[in-house]
Amino acid sequence: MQDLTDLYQSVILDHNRRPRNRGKLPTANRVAHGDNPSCGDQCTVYLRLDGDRIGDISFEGSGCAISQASASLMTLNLKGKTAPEAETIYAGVHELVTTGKVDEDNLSDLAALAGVHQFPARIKCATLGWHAALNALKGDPITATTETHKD
Amino acid sequence: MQDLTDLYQSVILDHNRRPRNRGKLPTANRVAHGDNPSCGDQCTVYLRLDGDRIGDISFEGSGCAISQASASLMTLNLKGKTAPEAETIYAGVHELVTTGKVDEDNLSDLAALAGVHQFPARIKCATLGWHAALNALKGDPITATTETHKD
Amino acid sequence: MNPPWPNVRADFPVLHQQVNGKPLVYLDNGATSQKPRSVIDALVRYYERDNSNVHRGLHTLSMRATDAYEGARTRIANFINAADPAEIIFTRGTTESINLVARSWGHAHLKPGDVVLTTEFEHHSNLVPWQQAAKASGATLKYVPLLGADGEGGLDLAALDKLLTPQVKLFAFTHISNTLGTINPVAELCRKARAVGAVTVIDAAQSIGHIPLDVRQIGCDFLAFSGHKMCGPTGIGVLYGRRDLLDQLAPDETGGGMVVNVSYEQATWKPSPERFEAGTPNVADAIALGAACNYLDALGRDQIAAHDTALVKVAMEKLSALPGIRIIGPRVGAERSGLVSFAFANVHAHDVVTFADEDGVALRGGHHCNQPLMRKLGLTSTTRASFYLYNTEEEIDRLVASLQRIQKFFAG
Amino acid sequence: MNPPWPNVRADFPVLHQQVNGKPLVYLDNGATSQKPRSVIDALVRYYERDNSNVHRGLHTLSMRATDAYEGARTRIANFINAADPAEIIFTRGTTESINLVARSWGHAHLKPGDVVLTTEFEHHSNLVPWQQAAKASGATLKYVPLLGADGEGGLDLAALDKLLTPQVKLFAFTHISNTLGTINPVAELCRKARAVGAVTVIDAAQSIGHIPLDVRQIGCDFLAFSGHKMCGPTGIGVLYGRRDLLDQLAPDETGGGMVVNVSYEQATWKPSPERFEAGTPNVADAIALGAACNYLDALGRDQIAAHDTALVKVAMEKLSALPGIRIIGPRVGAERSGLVSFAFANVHAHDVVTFADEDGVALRGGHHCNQPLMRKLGLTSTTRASFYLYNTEEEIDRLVASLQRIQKFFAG
Ligand SMILES: Cc1ncc(COP(=O)(O)O)c(C=O)c1O
Ligand SMILES: Cc1ncc(COP(=O)(O)O)c(C=O)c1O
Repeated sequence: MQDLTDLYQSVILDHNRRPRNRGKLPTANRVAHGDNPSCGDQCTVYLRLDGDRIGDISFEGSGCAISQASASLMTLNLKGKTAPEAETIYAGVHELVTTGKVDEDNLSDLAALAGVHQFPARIKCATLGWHAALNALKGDPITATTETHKD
Repeated sequence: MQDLTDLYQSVILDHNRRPRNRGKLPTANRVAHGDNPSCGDQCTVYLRLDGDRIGDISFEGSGCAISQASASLMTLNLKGKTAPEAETIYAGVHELVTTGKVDEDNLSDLAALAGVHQFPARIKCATLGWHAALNALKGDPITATTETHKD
Repeated sequence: MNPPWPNVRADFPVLHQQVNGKPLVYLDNGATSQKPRSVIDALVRYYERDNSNVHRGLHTLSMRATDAYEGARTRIANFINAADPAEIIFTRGTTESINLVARSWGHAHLKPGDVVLTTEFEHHSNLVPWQQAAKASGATLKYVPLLGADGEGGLDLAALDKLLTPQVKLFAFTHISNTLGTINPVAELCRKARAVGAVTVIDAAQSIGHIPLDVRQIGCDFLAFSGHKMCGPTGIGVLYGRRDLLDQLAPDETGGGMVVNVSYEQATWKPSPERFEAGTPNVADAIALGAACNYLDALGRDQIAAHDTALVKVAMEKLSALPGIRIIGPRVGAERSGLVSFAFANVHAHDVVTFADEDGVALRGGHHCNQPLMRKLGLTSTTRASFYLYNTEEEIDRLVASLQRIQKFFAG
Repeated sequence: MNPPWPNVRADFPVLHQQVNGKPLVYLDNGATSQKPRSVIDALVRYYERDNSNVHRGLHTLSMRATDAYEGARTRIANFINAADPAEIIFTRGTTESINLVARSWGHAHLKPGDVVLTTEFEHHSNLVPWQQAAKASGATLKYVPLLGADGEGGLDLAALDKLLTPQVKLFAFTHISNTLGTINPVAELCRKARAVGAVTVIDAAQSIGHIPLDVRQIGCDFLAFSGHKMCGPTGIGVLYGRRDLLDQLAPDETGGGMVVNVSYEQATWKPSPERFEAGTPNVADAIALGAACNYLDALGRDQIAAHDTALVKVAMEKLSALPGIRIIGPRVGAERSGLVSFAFANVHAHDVVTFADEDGVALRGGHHCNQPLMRKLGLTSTTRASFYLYNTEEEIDRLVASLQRIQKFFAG
């Protein structure tokens, strides 16, 4: 096993302790829910689409430090983005948590998630909030469950 | 394993080759069927009760040499007997095929079945016809299946 | 507090390894137990010497395999004091056993207006099958409440008395809760159920390998357990059923081995246990389960229970001293089985498990297949340490030290 | 005619023993195969090193167990060329796999007026479940006839074309007959069934370990097999199902591990394969089944098939020379799988088996879970010799010599 500090970097711990944009978003016009049935983690993402851009975004839910921090980071990174931009960012996150490769300049603080790739059982934790956000963007009210995804 | 000639004594071979009282009994007033579901052996016993005695008895069916010979021997030994007498004779047969002990004078030719006790898988074969006969005597038309009996 | 059998740990090969550079401390026995050498050897011996299909064979290997398989059935009947080996049906495990009753018995006996009773703290495997049986039949599923904000009060027996109306056709409950550690008064529950004519089903998954268990003394109608939680292999379990009930029951699965006569039009069934064991059974694992019974009885199930109890008492005392910990189930000092479930305010169970694993300590974190109970207690997950015959007090100290490190890291 | 792999017999510990003072000749492979050392070792290694519950665990042993279990699923998907590991559901064996489809699919899709089609020579495990599904739904069960007084003509394909109306919702058939040795043209049967919109279910119990098998080339919807007939352990088998069909299917059993959300009122299901694997799965045996796939592929399934074929050809020739023998299934020289079933006019199959056993030769005698077929052929039982990769021509000679002795004894 790799050193746990790779997984629990200070960015992660910080976002876990003080999650950003946590709570219901009163002005939301989109909402989607994500489930990680293997471990019981849950995440609801609220977002307000202003035209084709995410005007505001928040999350609620419960789960491990990785899932909470990743959802918190997600809100910071998706605000102001269009759906295609969000997809691109998630593609980078997915690459990151599955391979650990940090080669995109624009990943910035998300690079803290790189340690996840050494803990395959935690990849689902790191992607839960993202799946819910992408579903909300698609206007897909169906619950995202990490079991149907190959990650 | 004991020598097979213990199991397949000449009496058994003889009764297998030339079964006595085989075939339907036109005058029968009782009939019962026996099944050995593990191996597919079947036996139907026909008997005519004259008062409380077995006036005549026959069997039909298919099965291994042990089951055929035992059914054939059964017809010879039960003819003329009352139900209680038949029960007593069967008790001796049961003792014989499960323990190999031949201590009853009146077992006579049935002693040929003693070898069966060394082949526990064949005990059901040796008792199939007897179960059917006892059921017929009781007027019990239900199929005797050796699986419900502890032997 | 060390196991009362000298060198018992030497019987379990898996225990003697390093995990992340530390000696393994296996405290996930509630999920599955480890296997002694004698059980592993039973598997090897079977495959190396006797392997053959059972029942319909007359050659030497087949007769040996049949004798060993039926011998295992008799051994298990004896292990739980069943009246008759025909009352022992081999299944894959607790879950399949309960499904068998829920489907076969439920289909034959449940109708609209009937009530199926269970409790608020059942494992999903003793809950969802009853939801399905109720749905299929139009019966209503009701729950006996759990007392206490931390579930420390056990079953609400007064509420049970009110719930136990003549409409109740079946009462299914766990012997030991896999999440709370609560030990239900099973004989008393069976007595109460019988008084209203309800059939009883006991989930013995957590009790079978841990305490002496006598189905006739308990007075249950059905009882389900898994081999893998009692030193046996995976893939084998048991449904115990009272003979008279089993003989009335229709088969659940059909196929080879459970039929008397088959024509192109119809089929007739053998009596129990064959009726409920369609197809080639799990011969090797059934035989190894018999070996597990031998192993446990050689140690003594009363002694195993005493060791479990001693360990959990120490663990409760030491864990209670950790700041911010919430322990669910019976309070320190109260009767409970050899497991303890807890939550920290600021560290999620999965992070606890990951950190403990770095220290070589194997724990389980999550909802423990008890989602409705978690919700009732206002939790999403707990961390569970579950003990067994080979655990030591030193291992509890390793657990506590690891938890202290975790708290420090996340307080950081 | 000896196995094309030097020393392959050394891989199978069970073969190296005396039975009744004679070296064992194991010719009961149709009932179950023997296990190579590598499969036994996979079990031992799992229990000695990795044993833990799967799926919901985050500690090292649990992650190792999960990886090995899911790795076995992927290995088996690859073994039968399934498109997706999620199409592989672990069951206890062929019988349970077929019951799962008959119940879940049957319950959802069959209604009065529908036809379920099967053949006149199915194993009870691929017959009785369809009788039950038809009975439960009001559908009609029909049989594709078998041609020839000895069943030598195979399926009546002209009759099949007539039977395959749009009312046929499902067509279940065996790949290889365990009694006749007939190899069905499965790809053709699937094509015909698909043309009328019928779902296909293949019983691959006798083919899986013996010939190369590719579900996508065959084009079936469901396929069932058992591990124990393909060098794997008892207690594990597979239901292959096309992903789109599985995702529409309701679960058969419910409980832990297959649910997403559970409340006291209701539950929702995970997708396949978890949806169909309630409770703790048979982890160890699934992993060992993966090892069996590796073993068979290392030898080469085409080579195994060739060896089977060569053995059965020799056996057919030598057996045909015995006076008074009646061989059922395809004639000498025709394509057939590596087993042969025969009957003597004057010696019952059970007596044959008992005598052969005295010579160390393990055979099977009886109805082979094919009662209606036996009746159709005017038989009550046959003796079956079934070959596998480790059998030799010398063993066939031992068989023939034993049969000669038997005939002599009973001719007396
Ligand atoms: C053709 C066929 N189908 C089904 C089965 C049933 O397999 P199992 O008993 O492993 O469930 C068998 C083997 O007995 C078989 O030969
Ligand atoms: C109380 C309880 N019931 C049922 C089960 C289910 O047992 P299995 O998964 O072996 O079927 C378990 C274990 O997971 C349990 O702890």
